[in-house]
Amino acid sequence: MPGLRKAAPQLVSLGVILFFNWLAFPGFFDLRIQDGRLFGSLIDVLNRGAPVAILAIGMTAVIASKGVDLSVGAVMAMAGAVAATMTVAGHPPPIVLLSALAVGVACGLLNGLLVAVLELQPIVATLILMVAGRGIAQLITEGVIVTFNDPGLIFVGTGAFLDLPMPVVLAAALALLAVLVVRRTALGMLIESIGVNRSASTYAGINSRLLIIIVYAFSGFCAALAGIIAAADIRGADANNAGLWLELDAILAVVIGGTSLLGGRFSILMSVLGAIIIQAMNTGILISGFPPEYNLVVKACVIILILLAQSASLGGVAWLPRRIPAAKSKEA
Amino acid sequence: MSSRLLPFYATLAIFVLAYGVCVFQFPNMLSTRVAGNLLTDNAFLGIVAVGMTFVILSGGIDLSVGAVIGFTTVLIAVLISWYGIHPLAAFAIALAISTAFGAAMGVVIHYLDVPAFIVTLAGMFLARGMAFVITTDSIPIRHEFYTTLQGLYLRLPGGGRFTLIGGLMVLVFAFGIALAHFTRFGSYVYALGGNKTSAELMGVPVARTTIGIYALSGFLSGLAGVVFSLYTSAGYSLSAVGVELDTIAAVVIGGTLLTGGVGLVAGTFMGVIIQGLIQTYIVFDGTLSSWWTKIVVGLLLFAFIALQRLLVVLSDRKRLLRNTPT
Amino acid sequence: ASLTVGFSQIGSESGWRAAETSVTKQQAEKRGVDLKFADAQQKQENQIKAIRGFIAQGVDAILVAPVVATGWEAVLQEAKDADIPVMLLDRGIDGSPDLYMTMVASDQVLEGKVAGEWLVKEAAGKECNVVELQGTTGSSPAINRKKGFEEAIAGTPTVKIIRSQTGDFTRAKGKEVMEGFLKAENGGKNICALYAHNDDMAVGAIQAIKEAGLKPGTDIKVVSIDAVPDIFKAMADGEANATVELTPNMAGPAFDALEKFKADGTLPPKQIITESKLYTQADDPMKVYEEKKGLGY
Amino acid sequence: MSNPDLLTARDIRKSFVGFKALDSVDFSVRAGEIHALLGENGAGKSTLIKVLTGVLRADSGTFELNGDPITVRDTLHAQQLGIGTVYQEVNLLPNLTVAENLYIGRQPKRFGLVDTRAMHKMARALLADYDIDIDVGAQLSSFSVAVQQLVAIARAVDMSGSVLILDEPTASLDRHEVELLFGVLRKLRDRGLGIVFITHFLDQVYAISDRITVLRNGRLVGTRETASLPRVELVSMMLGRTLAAATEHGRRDAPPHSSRRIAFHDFGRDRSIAPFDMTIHAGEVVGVAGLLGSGRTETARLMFGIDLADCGTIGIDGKPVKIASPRDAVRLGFGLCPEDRKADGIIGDLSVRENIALALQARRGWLRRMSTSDQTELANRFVKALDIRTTDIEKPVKLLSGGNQQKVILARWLATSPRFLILDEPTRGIDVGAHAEIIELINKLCDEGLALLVISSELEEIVAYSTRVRTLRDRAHVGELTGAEISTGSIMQAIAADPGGAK
Ligand SMILES: Nc1ncnc2c1ncn2[C@@H]1O[C@H](COP(=O)(O)OP(=O)(O)OP(=O)(O)O)[C@@H](O)[C@H]1O
Ligand SMILES: Nc1ncnc2c1ncn2[C@@H]1O[C@H](COP(=O)(O)OP(=O)(O)OP(=O)(O)O)[C@@H](O)[C@H]1O
Ligand SMILES: [Mg+2]
Ligand SMILES: [Mg+2]
Repeated sequence: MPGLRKAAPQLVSLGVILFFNWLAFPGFFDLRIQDGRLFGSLIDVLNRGAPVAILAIGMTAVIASKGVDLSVGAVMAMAGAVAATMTVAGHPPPIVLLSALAVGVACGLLNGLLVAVLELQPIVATLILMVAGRGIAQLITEGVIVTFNDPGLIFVGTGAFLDLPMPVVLAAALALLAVLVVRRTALGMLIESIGVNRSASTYAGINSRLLIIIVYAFSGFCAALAGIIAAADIRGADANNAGLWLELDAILAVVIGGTSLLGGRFSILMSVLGAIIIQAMNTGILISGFPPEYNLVVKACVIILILLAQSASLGGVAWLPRRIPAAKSKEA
Repeated sequence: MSSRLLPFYATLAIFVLAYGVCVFQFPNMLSTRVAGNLLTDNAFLGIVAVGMTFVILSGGIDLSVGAVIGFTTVLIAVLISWYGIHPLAAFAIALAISTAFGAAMGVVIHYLDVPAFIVTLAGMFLARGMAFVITTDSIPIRHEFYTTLQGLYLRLPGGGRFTLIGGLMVLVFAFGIALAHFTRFGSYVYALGGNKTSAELMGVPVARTTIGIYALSGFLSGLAGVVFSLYTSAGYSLSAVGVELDTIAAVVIGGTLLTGGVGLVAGTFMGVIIQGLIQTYIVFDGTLSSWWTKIVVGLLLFAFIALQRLLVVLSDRKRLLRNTPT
Repeated sequence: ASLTVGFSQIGSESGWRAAETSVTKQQAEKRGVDLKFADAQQKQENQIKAIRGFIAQGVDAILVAPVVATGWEAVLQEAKDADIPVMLLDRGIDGSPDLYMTMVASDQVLEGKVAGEWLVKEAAGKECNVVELQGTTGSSPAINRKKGFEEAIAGTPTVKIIRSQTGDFTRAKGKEVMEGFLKAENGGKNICALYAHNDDMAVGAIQAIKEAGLKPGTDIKVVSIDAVPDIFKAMADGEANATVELTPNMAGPAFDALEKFKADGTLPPKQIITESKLYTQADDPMKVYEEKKGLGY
Repeated sequence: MSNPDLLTARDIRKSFVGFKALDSVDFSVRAGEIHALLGENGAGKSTLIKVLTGVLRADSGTFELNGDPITVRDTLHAQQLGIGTVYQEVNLLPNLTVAENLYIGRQPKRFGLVDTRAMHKMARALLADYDIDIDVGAQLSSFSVAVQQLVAIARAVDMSGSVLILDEPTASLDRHEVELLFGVLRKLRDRGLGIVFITHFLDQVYAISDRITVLRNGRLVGTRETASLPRVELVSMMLGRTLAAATEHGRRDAPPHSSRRIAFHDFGRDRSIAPFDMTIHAGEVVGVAGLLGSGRTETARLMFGIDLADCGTIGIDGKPVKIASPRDAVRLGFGLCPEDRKADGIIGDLSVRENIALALQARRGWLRRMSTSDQTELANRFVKALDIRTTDIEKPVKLLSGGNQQKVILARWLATSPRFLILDEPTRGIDVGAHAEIIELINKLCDEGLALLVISSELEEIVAYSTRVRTLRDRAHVGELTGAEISTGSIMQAIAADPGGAK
């Protein structure tokens, strides 16, 4: 597990953001039980951050393999649309959930095939589904918000388990599961290996094609789960807006978590932390009472500050002498 | 040399083929009007795409371009309409700011070693946010100078127009091609994209080049903003949302690799025109619902890229056999 | 010969927009008009491209739902030069009225005003703190509906907006932002009413209010704009109080005007303003819901 | 006739996290001399070069050029000072043309724009000195490593106003090219340049250098006149011990042909390598010799399933098998140390431990993970067995010196206990000590029953361990030498037989 020292810049960033939130709203840390679940701004941060955290889990694996998945937002919309229309058509929740997740996995497989077999550049390969996927989602819902009332499905979005909101529980469970799978098997090392040097990995006998497909399929699965949660949360599938631009948030979360966009070393838990940082900032903006015109400026400034902190802690700030990365001088 | 030009020829061939198919289906599409529209309507996209090509060739990415366009239109409109500044002066101010903005991102990317993706994402938030802060209203620009500029076009036989902004795009492409292939700066850009460490060891001025590249992209985004404001005679904080993705797609369709180091500015021109063609085709078709529009755009995108890959792979194979060196 | 009409739609960003598209298609079909549809994916540049494309195709008329008021003069001048009449839907443009034949639109400021007046009446002189869910920052409905509402409550110092944030016109953001409001305003106890720039955000916010343990419609009054079916269901359940209708049938009057013009050259009035009708719980919401369900919202 | 010192470095110190790569090193090169810089893998040679040329900043120390103190800001500055450098590993830009690589940053201009025509003309003239006649407008990546290496050298030579530094330039060159290079170097020396030359080939050192400086573990051992330094003493200066005479290996006899064998029959690929037959028995070392571009690497790639054969069969111990990917090959107990270790060998960001465990792990499948302690144990074992110089096994492998990276890849395959190992230029960039160790290792491995196919440009080395030698020419297997036939002379004759076939 990454040492606390390695996570220091992120933890400090989170702390500072939470502190400012508290300044803006003294009741920020208040918690109480409401209708059998914890209630409070802190819980909101976790609850609202859950979909992005889930996306970030999948995205981490993709980025570690030197890829990127722009389609996750559209896949969220598709999964939500499938879940909602099937529910409205009267299918039982287990079937609905499985189908929606299957749609996500199928999308991921498609991305994976484009990247691993056709060898398209990941950004382009997934851009295709990013554009077309939302269209497909709208085709499924015919452009309307499909509202449903099935308690089973709604539970996924607004229910509680051990007083915690379901999205938080699901995100946490997925994160733990993913970490276990990745670190208790050799998957993590093999993915990192492919991300650093695919050619050498193939020479070493790694089935890099299959692994890449698996990684994208996993990202599709995560996106579908996030999509189901998003739909269940508002009791409706909003194909037009569900997951819109969330791919950028997910990538941002991964980068804030310290995984390089160039592939290789990754940490799922750190990406989840990155997602929480982003949401803490968003929630802070909401309760700060600033006019909405300032939202983006504030967001930009916070991101820049976090990156500065991170860069400084890595000794990256070298203003005066020209910096030639000693570590890189041997490596392409 | 031929290996460099290969994706370009592939793209060109695909374009000709696609245009042929379009004309076969809608004979009206073979007109100077459509051709003129392709240039005029995609002028701002083409101009940012030139900047984006340099960025991507160097192995980076610039997500801020759409927001910078939006910001520039607002700034220009406010300067002209609220402060009564002459448009030319407003253009100069806007271009200076957008260039400085790009350069600043370049500085952060190089000296703090933060990925371009994230820096320019923050840049996108910042530029769009600053536009909101200035004003959220859409501001019309009424100035004689604008009317004059808009009135400058060549009427082509058949009713088409070769407009000032269309011409400007063509000029920018010519400039971009010269810069990429006939200057030292151009070779530095390719060098950075090929291998930054090697480039550094070979004495390429990495800092200067990186900052220059993002400044160029900022400048061209600003110029695209100027064009956009001429195109619409207005400034609006929400204009050009999502243009960064269209631009990246255009560059990539044009055969440039996102990993950097490989690609041609001329290819980007084809990419822009192909995207315009896809949209024109959809408008001429006129039966696609909102969602089918998205699906079809996605499918066509895929078709183009897959076809291009196929052509490149096929001829690459042939070439390897010939080009076996000693 | 039947008419060929090009329709440049903004996109499909909301249920209301989808309804407008499908109503337009229905209206065209009913009249035997050959409708060429182009979705601009929220981008003005795409709308301009589409209009230019329509001109190049030589359509008989063009319908445009402009995404923003500015920036149309050049392209509409081209249409005019090509003798193609243009009709604007939803909103007017900033520019000479000569550029278009007519405009069918609602009065967005009035919509906000109607909502505001309803609330002022409902509050009946009592203290009422309002939270506002704005539309997408910078979009004209967001700007105008805010303006109209503020005008309506301006004369009533007891009714005031205490918090205002953007909910991007979406249900999800509406819910998220409302959650923030509720926390920040003493668990919602300080809030007397919610004003949302569209119904979708209101529906999301209603869920947030319920999850906070309050009763929407009673503890916090809910007024919004658009009159999409889901809000009528909420009104029937007593969870929403009022909505202002924005009719999706903008194309009908436009086609009427066009047909008249083609028949005998009658020029329609420059502005056809649709009604901004207020619906409250007293208007048999369930019935309206059933009526509206099939319209493609 | 002692020329004045041209470039001098005094008391240079450079530490990386945790250890000293250079510890108070003095070094100087005179005008008109060729100065060999020698030392084991990881001794700090490349680090010294990087410090001299501004890639790395020394922690302390002073530099003088022509007697004037200087501070080299960066590589560009070094070039401006007239110091031309070829760094270890080809450090050029594969996506640029040959001409652009030669002239980047100093392209000829006409009307403010780069004059491509003139540049190509200059490039052709420049390369003619090295007997290279290629399309200088083609991408560098379309040429072999050797050509790329020569281009890098030509570039550095052309840029060196006063000092030329070459860090293992001859690693991928064959005899002919080395001779050409030496000719150029002698010419430059006579013109008064100071040349620093790093290599692990002692023959080359004696053939060309005037003085020798030896580093060991980051410290200066000494600087001596080449003429007065016996080879044995040089080796002991480098290693800090004397090397057993083991390098002077006698030829090995072929082992009795066992039933354990790998047989390729009629194996080939259109336009890549003509179909060939080859049977390798357990305990045998088959050397592969050929000129650059003769198809040696292609043979290896084909055998290992990287390129797919379009004809032929493979049999292991008489049973037919299929190889459609490296994965299949690994599963059958094959291993391959590739020629280009940076691109196809090391996983730079992963640790030494992970790099060593990688192939074994890949073969076990992702479900059966080797525990970290097993990996550590494995890595430690091989670090010790192969004497891999690293501060610890968690160090990213890209931070190791070139020769040690090579050993890590070798360890990766040995860890899988392969039955058949293909080594493509295994001793490239490896120091004399390790060289001897690797040859010894090869011999030991085949005593243990491993079948080996070794590709090498060093004929002495091939002679030293091969039981048979396969010779290649023009992408076809043209002959085989066995037993007493094997000698450098006979191999030379076989691979160059057709005068029109290769340069
Ligand atoms: N950036 C770095 N960080 C940490 N250690 C490094 C770094 N670069 C080099 N080293 C270490 O410094 C030592 C000297 O390396 P150097 O590359 O100079 O060796 P060398 O003499 O050139 O060896 P070779 O003959 O194998 O090329 C090695 O142990 C290497 O692992
Ligand atoms: N991808 C490629 N593109 C162009 N030429 C290639 C490519 N791969 C190999 N070649 C060329 O094919 C020729 C034969 O290659 P191969 O590597 O088999 O030769 P070799 O005998 O191993 O020589 P070397 O000693 O250089 O490794 C080489 O000259 C090489 O440059
Ligand atoms: Mg070295
Ligand atoms: Mg080879």
